[in-house]
Amino acid sequence: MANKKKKLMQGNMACVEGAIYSGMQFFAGYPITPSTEIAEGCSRELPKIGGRFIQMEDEIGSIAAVIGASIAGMKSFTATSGPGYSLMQENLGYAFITETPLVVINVQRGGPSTGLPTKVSQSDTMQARWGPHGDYAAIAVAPSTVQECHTETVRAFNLSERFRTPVTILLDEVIGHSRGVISLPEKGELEVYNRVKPTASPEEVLPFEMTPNLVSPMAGYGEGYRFHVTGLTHDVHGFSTNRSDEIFPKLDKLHNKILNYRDEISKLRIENMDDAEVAFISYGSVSRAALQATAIAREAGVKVGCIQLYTIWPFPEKELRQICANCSKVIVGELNMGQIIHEIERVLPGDIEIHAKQRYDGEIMTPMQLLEKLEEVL
Amino acid sequence: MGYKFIDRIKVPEDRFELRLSGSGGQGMIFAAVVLGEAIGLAEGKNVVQSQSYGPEARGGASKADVVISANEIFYPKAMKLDMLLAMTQEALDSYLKDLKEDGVLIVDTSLVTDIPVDNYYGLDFTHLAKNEVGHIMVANVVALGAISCFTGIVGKEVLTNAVLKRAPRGTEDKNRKAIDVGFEEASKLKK
Amino acid sequence: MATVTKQKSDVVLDYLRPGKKFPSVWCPGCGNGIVMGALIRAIDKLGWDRDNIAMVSGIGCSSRLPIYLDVHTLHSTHGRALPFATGIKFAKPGMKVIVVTGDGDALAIGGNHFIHACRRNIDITAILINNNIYGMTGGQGSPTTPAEKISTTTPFGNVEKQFDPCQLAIGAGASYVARTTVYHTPHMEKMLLAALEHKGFSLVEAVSNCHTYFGRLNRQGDAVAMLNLFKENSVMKGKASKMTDEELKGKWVLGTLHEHEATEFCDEYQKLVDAQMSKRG
Amino acid sequence: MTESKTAGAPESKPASKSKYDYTNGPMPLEINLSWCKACNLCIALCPKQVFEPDRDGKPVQVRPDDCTQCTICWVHCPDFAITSNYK
Repeated sequence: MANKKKKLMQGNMACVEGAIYSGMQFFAGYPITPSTEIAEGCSRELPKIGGRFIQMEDEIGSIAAVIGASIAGMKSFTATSGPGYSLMQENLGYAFITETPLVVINVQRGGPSTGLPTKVSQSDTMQARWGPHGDYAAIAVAPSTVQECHTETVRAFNLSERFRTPVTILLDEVIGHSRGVISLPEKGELEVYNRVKPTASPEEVLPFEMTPNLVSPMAGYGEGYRFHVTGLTHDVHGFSTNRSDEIFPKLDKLHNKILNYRDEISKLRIENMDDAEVAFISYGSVSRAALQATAIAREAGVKVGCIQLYTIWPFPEKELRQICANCSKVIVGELNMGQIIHEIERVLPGDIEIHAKQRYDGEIMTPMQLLEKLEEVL
Repeated sequence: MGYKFIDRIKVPEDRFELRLSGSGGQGMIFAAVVLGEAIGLAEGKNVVQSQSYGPEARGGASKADVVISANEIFYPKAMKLDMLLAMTQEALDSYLKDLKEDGVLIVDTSLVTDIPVDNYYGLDFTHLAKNEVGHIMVANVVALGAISCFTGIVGKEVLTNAVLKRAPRGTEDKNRKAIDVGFEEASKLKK
Repeated sequence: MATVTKQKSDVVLDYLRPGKKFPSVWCPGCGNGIVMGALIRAIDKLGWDRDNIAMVSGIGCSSRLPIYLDVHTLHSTHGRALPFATGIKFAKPGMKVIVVTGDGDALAIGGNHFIHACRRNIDITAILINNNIYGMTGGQGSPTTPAEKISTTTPFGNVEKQFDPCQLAIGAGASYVARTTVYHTPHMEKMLLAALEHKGFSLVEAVSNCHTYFGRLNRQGDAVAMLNLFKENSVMKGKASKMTDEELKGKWVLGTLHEHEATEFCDEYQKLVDAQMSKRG
Repeated sequence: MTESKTAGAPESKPASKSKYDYTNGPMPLEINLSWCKACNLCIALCPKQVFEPDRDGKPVQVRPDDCTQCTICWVHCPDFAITSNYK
C-alpha cells in the first residue's frame, strides 16, 4: 500500500532526485527537448536546498559554468540533448584534461542536426566516447527505467568524483519522458562518494600529482591551495608543457586512472544466460524490449538470454566475453545505424555470430521486432 | 536451421495496458498521470506511464499509455491494449487496431460517431462535463470515473484522491463531482 | 637622502606566482604586462586576500595573464572565460572574480557570453585588453580592427565595421564601464580600482598595443610609437563631452563611461534561496 | 625576490653637483636585466632622459641625478624589471 518514499515521476525528474541525493548543488543548462524537465526540476528544487540553478545563454556556456562551479568545489551537472551535447564537446575536452568531475546527462533524440527533437534515439553512443578531440578515456552509463535513472545518476556522480573526470549519462527520450513508480532511497542507503581533498600544506601539494591510483586530490578554490588550471597539456604543477617526459605521463594518466579500474566501473544485467544459445545485447530503452522479448521467447521454449549494459564506456569487454562464452549467436539491438555493435564485433571471438537489429525512425524498438529477428537468426 | 516459434508466443498475461487518446488539450496526459499515480502508489502496483510527443501533441491526435503489472514492467509502452479510451474520431481511427479483441473500448459519443465495432461503451463525456458538472474542461475526469467503473483497475476513492492531489486548488468539488458522474453513468451501462 | 613618498614599485613582485618562469611569454613592449602591473597594484590597494581571488581567462595573448599571478587561476577555452567565471562566482559568491580577455576572445567567439554576463549584472570584473587584432595566431582581423586597417586576413584593408566594446557593454546592461589605455597607466589603475570595487558587472577596456602585428602591418611603429599614438589620440570623457562627433573621430574617449546601480545576480538568487528555504523551515 | 643587478656605471661619471652619493648607496632604480626584454619603453617615456640603452638595448641609468621618482618607467615596464630604490 501507500509508501511515503514512493513517487510516480518521469525519468528526467528521477535524474534530478539522484543528483540531489549525490550532493549536487549546482546546475547550469539550456532548454532543449527532450531534456528540459531536468533543467525545470533543478530550477524548482535547488533553491529549496540552498543550491544554485542558472539558465545560461547556450550549452557552451552551460558546461563552462558547470566546470567553473566544480573547480570552485561544488558537485555540478548539466543536462542536454544531441545538438546541445555537440556544442558542449570542446569544453568537455577541457574537463577531461583538467580532470574536473562533473556529470552531463544527454537525453538522446534523433539526429544528425536538429533531427527528431521529440523522438527517441541512441545515436550518441559513440559521441559519448569520442566526442571531444584528443586522447582520453571516457565513462558513460545508460539507465533504462525511472528507478535506474536515480541509481545511475548517483553512480555517475560517484564515478566522476572518484576518478576526477566528466561522466555522461546516456538517457533516451523514452526513458527520460516515461513516468514510473520510484522508491526514493533514504540517506545512507546508497553510497555517495566525495572527491578526495589534499591534506598536506599548500607548499607541498602538486595539484596534478601522480598518485598510486593516478587521481590527484583536488582542492576547491578559496580553500588555501592556489593552483592554476589550464586546457593546455600540463605538468604536475598545472603549468603548460611541451616536454615528452611530462606529456606522456599526463595522457597515460587520463587513460589509466579509468582503465585500471574498469572492473569496478563495469555494470551489466544478465538474464537467462546460463543455458542461452542466443543473447540479446542492448542498453537503454532497447533493453526493456529485449527483456520483454526474452521473457516471451522463453515461454515459447527458446533458449535465449539478455545482457543489458549499464556501463557503456569503458566498454565491458572482459565481462561480455565471459558471459557470451557459451552462446553461438548474439543479437545487438540499437536505436541507431550501428554503433555499439562494432565494439561487440571487436571483443567477441570470431565463432560467435553477431546480428544487428537496428531502428532509427525515432520510434522505440518493440519486443516483436526483436522476436522476429530472433526467429530469423535461429 | 529454421526454428519457428513466433506463432506460439503469447502476449504476457501479467500486464494490463490502457491508452487514453484524444486531441491535444483534452487532458489525456493529465488523466494518464493521475491514473498512474492512483494505481502505482495507492494500489501498490508497478506502473509505467508514457505519451507520444511531437507535432500531434499540439492539436492533433494525442495519446497517453499506462502499463500496469504486479511484476517488473519490462517494455514501457503498450503492446496490445486491454483498454482504449477514444475522445475523438481521429483517435479511434488511429488506435483501434492496437486494442485486444476482448479489450474494453470507451468512446466519447459526442465527438465519435463512426464506430466500426459493436462491443463498446459509449458515453457523452463532453456533454456530461458541461451539463452535469458545469465545466467542459473536466471531460477527462468524467472519463476517469467511467474507466474506474468499467475496468475496476482502480477504486473510485483512490482515484478521487489522486485527482484531487494533482488538480489545481479550488477545483476539488468540480473534480469530485466529475468522477461521480462518470462512475454513475458508466454503472448504468456496465454489462 | 631624499624623502619620497613610498613607491610601491616592488608590490607587483610580491604577487607573482612562485615557480613560474619569467620573463613572460609576451613580445617586448607588449601592453599586456603593463595592464598586469596596474591590476596587481589595484588589487594590492584593496588589500584583498589572494586566496579569495579567482582570475579567469580564455585564449589569446591577454589570456596568458592570470597564470603569472599567485591567486586561483583558470585558463579556459577560447571565448568562454565569462561562463567559466560565472560558474565560479555563482558557486562561491564570496570570491572576487576577475576575467582577463581580449578583443577576439570576448567580442568574436565569446560575444554571446559577453552580452549575457553584462545583462545578468553578475559581480565579475572583466578586463578587455583591446589591441585590435589577433596576436597569438599571428595578426588576423578582429571585431575591433578598424575599417580599412590591414591584418593578415584583411590584406587589402578591413571592409567590416568595428565593435565599440564599451557601448556594447552599456547596451547589454553592464553597471560599470570604463576605458583606458596602456599609456595612461595611473588612470588605468584608477579605473581598475573603481571596477574592482564596483558591485555588479564591470568592464574596463584597456586599449593596448600589438606593435608586432597591428603596428607593423599598419605602419604605426614600435611599442613606444604606439603608446604615443594612444597619448595623442585619447580624450578624457569630460573634454569629449564638449567635442563634436567629427572632432572625436578616431579618438579614444577615456574614463568612467557609464555607471549605474542595479541588483546583482548572485544577491538576487540568494534572496530567492533564502525565501524558499525559510518556507521549508 | 629575484636577484637584481644594476647596470654598469655610465661612461661619464655623475658630476660633483650630485644630490646623491652613489658610491655606497644604490642607484635610484633597480633594473632586473634578466627580465628586461629591451622594449625601450622606459628609455623613451622617461621625461628626464635618465636612461640610455646599452649594447643590448637595455636601460642604463646615465643621468640618475635627474630622476624625480615620477614612476613612469616602472608603471610602464611590461616585464616588472624596474623597481624603485627610494622609500
